[in-house]
Amino acid sequence: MSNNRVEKAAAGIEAGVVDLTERLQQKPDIDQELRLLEALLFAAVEPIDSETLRERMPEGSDVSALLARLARDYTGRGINLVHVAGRWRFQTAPDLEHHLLDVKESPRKLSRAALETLAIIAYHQPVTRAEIEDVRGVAVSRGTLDVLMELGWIRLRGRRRTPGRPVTYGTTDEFLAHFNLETITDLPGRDDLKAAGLLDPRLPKDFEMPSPVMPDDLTDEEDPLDDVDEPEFFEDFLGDDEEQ
Amino acid sequence: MSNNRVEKAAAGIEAGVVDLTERLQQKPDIDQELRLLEALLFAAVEPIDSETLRERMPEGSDVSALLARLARDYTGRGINLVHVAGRWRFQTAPDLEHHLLDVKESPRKLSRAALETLAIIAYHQPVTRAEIEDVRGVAVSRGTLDVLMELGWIRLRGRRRTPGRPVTYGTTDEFLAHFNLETITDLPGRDDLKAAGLLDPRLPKDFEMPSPVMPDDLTDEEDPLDDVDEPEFFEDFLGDDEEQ
Amino acid sequence: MSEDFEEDVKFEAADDAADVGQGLILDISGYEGPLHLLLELARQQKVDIARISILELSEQYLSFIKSAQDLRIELAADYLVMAAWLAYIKSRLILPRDEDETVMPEADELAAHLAFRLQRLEAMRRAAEGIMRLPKIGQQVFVRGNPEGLRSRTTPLWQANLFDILQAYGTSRSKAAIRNHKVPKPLVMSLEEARTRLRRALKSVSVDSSDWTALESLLPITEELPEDIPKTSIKASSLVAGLELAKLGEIEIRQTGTFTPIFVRGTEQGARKQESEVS
Repeated sequence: MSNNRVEKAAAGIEAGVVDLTERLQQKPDIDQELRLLEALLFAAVEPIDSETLRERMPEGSDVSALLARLARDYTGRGINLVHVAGRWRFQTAPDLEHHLLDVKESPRKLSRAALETLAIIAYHQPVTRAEIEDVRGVAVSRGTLDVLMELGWIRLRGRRRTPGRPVTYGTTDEFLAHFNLETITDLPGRDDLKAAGLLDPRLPKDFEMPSPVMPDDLTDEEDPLDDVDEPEFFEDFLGDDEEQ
Repeated sequence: MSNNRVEKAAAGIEAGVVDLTERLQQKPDIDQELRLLEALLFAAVEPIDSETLRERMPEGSDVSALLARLARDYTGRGINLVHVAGRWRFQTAPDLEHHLLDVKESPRKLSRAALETLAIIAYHQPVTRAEIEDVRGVAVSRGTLDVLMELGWIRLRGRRRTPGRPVTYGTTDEFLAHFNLETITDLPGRDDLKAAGLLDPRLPKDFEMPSPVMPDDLTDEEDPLDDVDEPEFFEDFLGDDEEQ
Repeated sequence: MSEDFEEDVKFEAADDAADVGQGLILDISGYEGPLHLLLELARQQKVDIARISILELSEQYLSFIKSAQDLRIELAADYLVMAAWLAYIKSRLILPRDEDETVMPEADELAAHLAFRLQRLEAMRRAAEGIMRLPKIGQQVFVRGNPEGLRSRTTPLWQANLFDILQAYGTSRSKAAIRNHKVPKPLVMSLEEARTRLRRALKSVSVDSSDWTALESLLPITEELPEDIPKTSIKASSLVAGLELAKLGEIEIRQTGTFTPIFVRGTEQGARKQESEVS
């Protein structure tokens, strides 16, 4: 047992406190009054008016001049000193505002409607919205198609050469890649689905399932999309594109 | 064949040009990155670690270098960039304390029991309740631990791998941040206390000295807390949690 | 150990107690337990705590406990346990050393243990003071008063596997193919039916259909109908049918006041029409 180990340790504690306190102390580099003004505005819970600042600052400080200088110091930086409604405050530069928002992705299961729509597009492509609705027996919402479009799994292919010239949908290469399909023909057929119990066994004998194809080029029944003399095109899709 | 070669060469030239253009475009705008870093640190409510900063900064930013530059920029000013608990934050220069009475919080009066318990947990961690009681010579009341827990300064760490599997306590990053400590090894006089054998939780004759560390991960002697086959855990702590 | 000594004890309280000086302070609530009391007594020896005499300390403690007992101050059990233990140490320490060599080291060890515990507690107290003297947030240094905050927003990352798609396809197509398109007939009496029945009923009630008859009495009862058509529907459809026939001039319809029964009677035109239809 050392003789006065408690005192020694206490001296160590004391030295540590002094050290840690000194570590934070820095030699003032700028005008003391400017430093104080900066700290006051930084720590303030709400914007401060010049009058209050004058009260807080040492007597005789030229607060207006100091404010002007501080505002100039922070011009073009990530934070700015701004004067709003007669009060002063620091705020992050407006152009950086959107960087302060961190967008994180959280995995979520696709909705039943989206899954059905995607499956129908995969098997029946090129397929129009009306045809998808016909197969599903329910309307397809724009949102559902948007989600699939955003995921990059489906695309607008062209326009069907029928009255109204509806847009046709098809799957993308990304779709194949995501679902680990070499080609679209890898999708299981009627008998496979039946064997897997995914098709109702009570289905009528004449129930037909298309053999999926995913032609890169437009089929004979399709026209290209960029068809400027079709006013609906602009109404219908340009707005949607902007949302994405 | 020669045709092929020409094409290959042309493709190579093309690739080179693209490369160079990209590189020119990607020339990092240091000032812009510094501004963003500054804004992030200013806007943050809590100290931020470099990892989070890296995530929020543009890809390829040299966050360490930018932090160093920002810290230098603010040296000697009214606000400084400091490193506490492994994270970064802006705070006012300590010498301006007396001018910032406006925002000064009324000091939290802690009981002697709470202070001693905090010190024992900080210097001895991971430490069990029985060990705290051994140092203080009295039972540790639930209230004392609750006060420290509510302040966010201590936390349950795990369970000691000894009979009875007692819960171990340690300090939090919030504790370090509140007291301006970079790491737990910064605790004042820690090395002196250790050298003097005063951090020994057991009898002096068996001089096994655990080093007071605050590892985020459990030590070899600790088990994780969420141990469902330990009924005492629920009795002992779940009830207390509800009270808080 | 009693919890009575736990809370609301400040450093100041102990320091004040120490300032009172050599005299024994009997306000033991100022100490959390025997160890804290011993530490206080040791501090009063005004020597380095590492050099305190356990023997002297034991004597002080014992006399403290004795005077407390004389004053009938209730002492927690652990104070008395400590007193007994110190009395034992004291007796061993003052025994002549050369009497029994094997016993003495034990007493020394116990005394050393107590000294160590006192030193350790004292060290922790100093450490606590040290921690509290560090620059603290909200006391010596201040963080931003109104930070904008870094917000996070999560966007969904949609996930699906091939099985999901196949299952959705199978279910969708099965449902569509098996779906029965027969729309169930609504349980109401059609206007057409009501008209036919009303005409027939009017004809059957009287040969001279110019008598006023309550519409109510002309209504078919539910049992007469092939389906379970609710009465309200029969009534409503019949009234509308009656109004329609009145408009065509086949019947007359009247009601004397709100909620009073509605009466109908055939007109000549109606009778003619019916006759022409029959013939």
